[in-house]
Amino acid sequence: MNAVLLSVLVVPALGILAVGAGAWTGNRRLGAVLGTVFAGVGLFAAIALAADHSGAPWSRLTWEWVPQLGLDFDIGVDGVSYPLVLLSAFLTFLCCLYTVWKGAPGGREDQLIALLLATNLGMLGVFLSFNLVLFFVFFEIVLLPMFAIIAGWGGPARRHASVKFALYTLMGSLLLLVGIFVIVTQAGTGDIIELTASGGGGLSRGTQLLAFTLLAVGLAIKAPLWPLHSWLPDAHTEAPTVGSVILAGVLLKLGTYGLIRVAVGVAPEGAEQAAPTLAVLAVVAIIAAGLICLAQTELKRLIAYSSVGHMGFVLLGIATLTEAGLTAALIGNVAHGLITGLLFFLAGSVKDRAHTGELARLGGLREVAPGLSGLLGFAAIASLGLPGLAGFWGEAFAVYAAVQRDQTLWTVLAVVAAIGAALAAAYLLRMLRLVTHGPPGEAVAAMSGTRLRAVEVTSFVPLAVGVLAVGLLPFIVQAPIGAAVSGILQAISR
Amino acid sequence: MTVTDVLVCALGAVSFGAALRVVTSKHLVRAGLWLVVALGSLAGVYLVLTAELLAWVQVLIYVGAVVVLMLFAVMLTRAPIGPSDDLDRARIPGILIGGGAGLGLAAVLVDAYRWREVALSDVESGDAVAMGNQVFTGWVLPFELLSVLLLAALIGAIVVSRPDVGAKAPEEVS
Amino acid sequence: MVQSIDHVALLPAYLAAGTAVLVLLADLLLARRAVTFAVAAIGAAATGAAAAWVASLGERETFCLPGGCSFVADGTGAVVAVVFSVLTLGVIGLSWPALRGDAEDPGAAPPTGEYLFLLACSLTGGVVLAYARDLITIIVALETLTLPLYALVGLRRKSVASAESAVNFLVVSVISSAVTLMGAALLYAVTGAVHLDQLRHNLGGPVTDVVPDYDPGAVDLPLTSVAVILVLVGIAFKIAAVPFHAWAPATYDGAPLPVAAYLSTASKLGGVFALLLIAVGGLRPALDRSGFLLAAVAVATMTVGNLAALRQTRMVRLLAFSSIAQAGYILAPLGVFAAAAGREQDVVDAAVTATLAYTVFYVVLELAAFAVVIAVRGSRQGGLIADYAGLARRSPVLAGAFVLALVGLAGLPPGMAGLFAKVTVVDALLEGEAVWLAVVVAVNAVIGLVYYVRVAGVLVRAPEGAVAAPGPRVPWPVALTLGAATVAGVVLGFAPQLVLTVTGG
Amino acid sequence: MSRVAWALALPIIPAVAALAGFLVPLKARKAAAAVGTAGSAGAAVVLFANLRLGLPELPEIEASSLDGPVLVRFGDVAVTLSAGLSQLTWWVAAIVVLVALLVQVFSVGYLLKDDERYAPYAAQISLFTAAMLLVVVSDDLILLLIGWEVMGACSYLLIGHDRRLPEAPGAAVKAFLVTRVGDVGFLLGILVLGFNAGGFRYGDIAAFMTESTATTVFTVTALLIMLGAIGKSAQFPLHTWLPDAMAGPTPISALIHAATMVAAGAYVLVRLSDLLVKGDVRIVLAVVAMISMVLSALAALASDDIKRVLAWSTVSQVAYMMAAVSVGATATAIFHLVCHGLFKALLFLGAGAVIHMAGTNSMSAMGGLRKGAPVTFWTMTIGFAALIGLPPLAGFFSKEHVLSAVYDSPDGAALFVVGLVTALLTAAYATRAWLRTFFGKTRTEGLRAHDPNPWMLWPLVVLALPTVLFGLFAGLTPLLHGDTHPTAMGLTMTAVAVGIGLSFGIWRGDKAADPARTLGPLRTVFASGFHLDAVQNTLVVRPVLVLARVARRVDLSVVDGAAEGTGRGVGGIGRLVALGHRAGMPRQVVSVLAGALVIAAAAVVMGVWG
Amino acid sequence: MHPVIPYVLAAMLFGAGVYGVVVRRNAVLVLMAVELMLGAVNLVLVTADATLRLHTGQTLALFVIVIAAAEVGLGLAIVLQLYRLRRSIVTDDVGAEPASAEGGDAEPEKVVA
Repeated sequence: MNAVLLSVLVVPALGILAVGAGAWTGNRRLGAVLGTVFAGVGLFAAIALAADHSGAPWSRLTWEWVPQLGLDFDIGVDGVSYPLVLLSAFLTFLCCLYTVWKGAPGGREDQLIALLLATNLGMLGVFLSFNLVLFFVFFEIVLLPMFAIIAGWGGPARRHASVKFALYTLMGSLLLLVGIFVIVTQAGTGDIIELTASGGGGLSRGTQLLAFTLLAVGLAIKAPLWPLHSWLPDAHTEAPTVGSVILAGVLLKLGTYGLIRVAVGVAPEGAEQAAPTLAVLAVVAIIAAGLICLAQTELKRLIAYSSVGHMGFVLLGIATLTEAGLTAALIGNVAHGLITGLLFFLAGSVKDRAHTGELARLGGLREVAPGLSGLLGFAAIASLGLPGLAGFWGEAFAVYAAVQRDQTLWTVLAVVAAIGAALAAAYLLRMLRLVTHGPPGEAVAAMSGTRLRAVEVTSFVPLAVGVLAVGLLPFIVQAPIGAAVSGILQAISR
Repeated sequence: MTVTDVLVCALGAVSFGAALRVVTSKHLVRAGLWLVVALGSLAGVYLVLTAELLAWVQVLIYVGAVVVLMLFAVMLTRAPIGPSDDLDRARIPGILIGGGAGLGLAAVLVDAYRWREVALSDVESGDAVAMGNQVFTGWVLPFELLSVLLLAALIGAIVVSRPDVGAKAPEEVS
Repeated sequence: MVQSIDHVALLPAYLAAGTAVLVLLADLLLARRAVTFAVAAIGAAATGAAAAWVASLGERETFCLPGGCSFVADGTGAVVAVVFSVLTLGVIGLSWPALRGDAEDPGAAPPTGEYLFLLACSLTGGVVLAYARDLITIIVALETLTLPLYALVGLRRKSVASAESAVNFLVVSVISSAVTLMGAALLYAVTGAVHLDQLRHNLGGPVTDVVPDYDPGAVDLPLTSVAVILVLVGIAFKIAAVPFHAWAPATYDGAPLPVAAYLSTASKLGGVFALLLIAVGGLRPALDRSGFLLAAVAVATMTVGNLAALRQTRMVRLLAFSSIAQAGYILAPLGVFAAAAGREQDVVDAAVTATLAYTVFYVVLELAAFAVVIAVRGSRQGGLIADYAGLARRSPVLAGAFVLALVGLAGLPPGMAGLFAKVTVVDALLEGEAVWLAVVVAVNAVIGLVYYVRVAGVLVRAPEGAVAAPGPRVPWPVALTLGAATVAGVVLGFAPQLVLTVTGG
Repeated sequence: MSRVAWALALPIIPAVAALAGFLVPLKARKAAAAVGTAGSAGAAVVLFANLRLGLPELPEIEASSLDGPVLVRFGDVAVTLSAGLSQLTWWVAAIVVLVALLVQVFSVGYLLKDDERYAPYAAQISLFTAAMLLVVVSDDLILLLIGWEVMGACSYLLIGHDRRLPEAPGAAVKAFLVTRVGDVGFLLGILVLGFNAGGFRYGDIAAFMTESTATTVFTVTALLIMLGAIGKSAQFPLHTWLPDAMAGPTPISALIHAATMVAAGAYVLVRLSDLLVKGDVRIVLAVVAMISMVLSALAALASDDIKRVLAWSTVSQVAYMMAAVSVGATATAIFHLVCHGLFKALLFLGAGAVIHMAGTNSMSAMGGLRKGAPVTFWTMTIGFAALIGLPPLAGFFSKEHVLSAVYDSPDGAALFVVGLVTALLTAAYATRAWLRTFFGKTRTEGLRAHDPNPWMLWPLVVLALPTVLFGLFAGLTPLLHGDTHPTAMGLTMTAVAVGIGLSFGIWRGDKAADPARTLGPLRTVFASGFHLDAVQNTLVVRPVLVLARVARRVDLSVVDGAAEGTGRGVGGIGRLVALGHRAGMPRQVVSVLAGALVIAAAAVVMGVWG
Repeated sequence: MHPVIPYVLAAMLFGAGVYGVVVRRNAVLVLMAVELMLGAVNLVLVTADATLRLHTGQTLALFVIVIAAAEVGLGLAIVLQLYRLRRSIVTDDVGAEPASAEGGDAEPEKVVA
């Protein structure tokens, strides 16, 4: 089992080496293909992780690394992380496949794939870390590859967007670092499991609040939580399709996962004190994102802002600090990864063909490209949280968890969040109306290659199936989460 | 006030006055000469304070070598012999910083030592024997290191001031 | 009172000084650049090896007086000596293109023998500094470390910039050391001690018996505070801490590139270690009182360095300001002296370890960065940042190494060494509960990323109009140094415990 | 298979058909039609299989004991796949399946030939069918919510289907969003209820209601859930979407916006009627029903668009169901739901046939269509008669039962009077529409009436039959619950007669003119639905859009502005700092010495006072 | 003897040196001012020795003199080099960032052949 665990991390690294070998021998195409193959193998490894899910955690591997810094190479997987591990490996594989098959804007597919694999390595590492410092190290690993993806393959304003992304997230991760070491230096250990089990390693309330605040701000930038979100629209708008997919699909989850695993798990008392603030901000994010999307004029920007809203629900779920809330947040994570991943793939396809993302210049897509428009409709409807599709469970039950807190503040938050969900419907339907309905707009009319290509079908359909599967059978995500969540919350008596 | 105090005061006044001339004189060469006076009377103070060897070294090295060196430098840089008006920058920062440093230091020193008195009679004089003992019992290492320092300064001065030292023959250039 | 001298302990110092002399002799007698070069390199390597060997023999002391020993060959000293030697070796390697000179104007190149001799003298100072444990030896060693550099900076002999840099460096340095000497003198006046251990002891006690009716305890005396600060000024100058930093960009920019590399690595290491010795070893009781100032200087240093670096157009000036900012991070752990009243030993240990470890991580990355610059520019100066445009196409390996070094200095993966350096510092800061300082470090690291990324971006950008020229031909000593520094950076990135173990000794 | 499974099979079969339909290539329209029809037919088969299982007794709306497997678990609350049919709900399922099947068939004739996107259209009908059946069979409120919202989504998709109508996409969005407003309440109501009851099953809720005395919870949740029902059932004030929704293809209007989805609100309230009692909010429902029925009947009276007439009539008729629920006559409400489903589907499909031949929705362009299209005429006549409530048609029985129940209810006086007025108005507008469509002279040149093709014709006939007969045989079903009250019946018939008489009398005066002209200036007010659209626009839509623009600007200038501004600010400071460092050595010297002086002074100060 | 007298004298000398360092434009004069500062240092050391009855301070003073001599020797050489290259030892613009920094690849300085 440990071999599988290790291979989840080693395989993407080998993939990067394979791409490098390809470039060295001058056979870049081969490198790209090999990289994709490794991404596929990585996906299999991730799937294989679930083979033994009896223990708590399912499996764990610990090597001492830098004892002076409280850093151990301590990885493992349990129900909380597994869905995200799978999601990460899955989306990366799809993105590699998409890149190697369809090509990248500006070429250099092999480099792009290597960067995707590097991002994946970091993300998987974050999800697998059972050590605070290791968590941070992997958290940092993600930053530059993603930066390079945006800066290297992005749109016209990529330089500004990528730097903004890098600086914002670096700020976040460094605050995270400070928060982590507040804990590590005080508790004397970086073992997340141990700290969670002891309810924060016996730290005082004040220390826990400080640590939680630092951790939460750091992670909230990644999530992103209003008002720390302003890097996201720029990054998404400029990033290449696969970049957006990974960014929205997995990268944002580093923040929410971290909040659950690290911030709440390690500083529970701090979390309790800070929870109302977090919840209020989350709900403001939901409403603000909804309103902003309603006035948004660019397709990818709109989807980006919608992510802020959706992650608002996830954060609301986390802030409730109830089992229901955390479960909803984790399901919401996966759902948002699938749905927004799909949306960005589709938006990329639309922009590839129409050469614009301006809503005003699109329109009538269903007349010209019914397949694309159908999928877009599906994804949009999933995104607005239609019950029966993946988005519903996380959002509705985040609201439920707020209701469950049974206090005035939380009830008000629940109501406002529910109204925010209606806003989501408003802006997504507005988007659909502007993009798919009506007579073909100038950009749409001039589109070439209206049929979905094989590569697109191959990339999009698994995501759509995932959305449907999680929507209809939510227990496939919830079941593994199950008891693991209550473990995180055990220090919070309620 | 003891005799030593009076001596120190007198020599110190000379020294400080000369020092002020060093930093204010409009004549380059005179500034150098004032430095001789300042450091020379300082050597006198050393002597009063029983630092015999140091006083002689001061006279020999400073007055005898360093100041001469400086005067050479003044000549070599073809400085005007007469007074020149462009030797100084704006005085205000200098007065603020220099005055602040001097008065500040004086203040903390006065605060620390007040009007304490020390008898000099039983102080073992810092003559050549005493200093030799000092250096060669406790401070051999820095002493040796200073030889490296001096060698480095020597070679450095040579190599910097003579463009032909170490210049390559044309065939050596590849 | 005749001292018995432990020549084994002194072996590294002998070898360093011997190297200087041998270089001079080899140059005089053989007059072959390669031979002189080899002698210097071997000498530096031997010095490092000797330091490591001496360390393996256990702690040795020599030149002892009742107040303490002047020369202590302990683990930490050995680490500094070894790193110092290795850095000097690296700089010797990097000096090859500068010494070979520009084909068009051979006379402008520094003379090989003298250049390497001065470098070896400086190495001698550094090695002695590593083992020195009293104020006098430390000061003399620092001077020996610095003085040859005045000449070295000015050794581009037909260049006004070089001469100006030399004068600039000389004057500011001389003034700083005068201030330091005044501080040391006052400290001696207050405590009557020059050995660090005794100094620490006396500072903790009353003022020496000369002031019986006024006995506030040495640390409470304003004079002591002034003395401490003045002593630290000269050292702050060496590591280019704000406000004693402004010489660095000007000097680096005019000096031969390898000398700039030496100034920003070996010389800085010397300064940092001297600071650790004096501040932590000698002046700790006093710093309890005014340690906050150290933190403030650290904050000012990293902030000013980073902000100024944002707007640089010349590569070496950028590296200079970046190294100023790095000095801020280096100083930050010492700021924890100010953090809380009850400073326990483990907090201090953590701070010392972090400072030293950060310095080691930093010098490796900085040397790698300079190695790339030298590999690209050969015997020329650093030039404009814009001149490096398109390096990624011309020479992906060099560009890769450069990016790795810069990203490491920014503290991000894949420059894992830099990442762990930052982690170490933050760890130490929080060990001392200086959360605010940790946050300041964090904010500064973010600012820092801007310019590191900007340079990295220039590397991949296509040069305007020009067809991609072939990559520069890198002489093998430079390539070797670059390779070694990069490999060291990578290895330390995956095994930071190597550094943390030895510096934690 | 368990009963849960059999019940769930009902929605699953059309859902599978829908999925298959979505995968059918666009060109294979016939295959798509076949798949869709097969889905509905399959559901019909399952429906009868369910009947064979034996259904729980009537008339109680069963607090179901049919617990299914857990679908998902959030903390200590679980969503289960609980489902089942009672004798009462079976009939709702039956009307859904019947209408869905007929609409699938009708659509073949109506749309298939010249609609390129017929395949998704058919699939969407199947999906809708599945969703509506899920609402009917579900015993778990979350499960119900899934069906509920999917219905809304299908409604949205199908309203927007017709590419030729520029207003269709807007109408679709409006339909979804207005109902979504209600659904916010619905969701919250369900969540609060589920939290308090510890589960979402009807059984959990029933148990909670017997155990608990938390009146506030009851009231709040009842109101919230009612809000959802009002939205879905297009009751005042959330009714504005329904007339616009007529932009959808006519078969869709028949299925979704008349027979089934719109009635789902009433259905849910029936299932939760105990909650309304416990929460003491039935009076609210009654008021809503009163306003809705009169308002929409008046609007129907003035509309010229035949589909809008029918749409307004739907609002009015659903209000009758609500009225029945508000007096506790749940079975009667369902009875009216079923009957309304029959005759309204008939009317819409007939209207579809009429529109098909007339090429327009406007009654002003029709007239005299009776001649060439006998089947259409007669079936429509049956439909209108049932709408009016003429004996012995189905509509007569159900309406009489509703009004009698209201009459019998102790607090029902006002409601009854309004019901009577509505009956009068209903008779009037139905007669008007009937006359304007089929009688008089054709008002369009060259319009030749003809019966539609068999695909469209037979569904009309098939629906006409039960519309005539169901009332007579209703006694065999559990739907005919309670008695008709003679006084109520008398008053109702009188009102109906007056209504018909008025309409007919005015029409006789000028057979070419619209009887609605007598309304004078009120006509435009009525036709526009009392300008409530405009009110809604001013009060809700516009402010939200303004807020959205403000939010966007604030986000750009304040939130992002702060970030960008920080960046620019730091850059600017950097420029200044760099500029300061361009100066030469003298300033370096000053900086060193002044720095030392200042720091030393600070150290002294801190040493003395620190 | 009152040690405060030589101490204050040292402080004043130091202040004079600092003033000179800040104000003087000529590099040689700056070096002279530095010598004054070093003289002040030595005076402190000597006075301390007298009060402490030790000789350590004088030893250090001796070393300081040597260091100062070395610095002056090398320093004057460097100053002369500067003079040789640009015919002036005014230090005003020494170390200032060259104005042509925005320019091309060429070194921002004139090279004297």
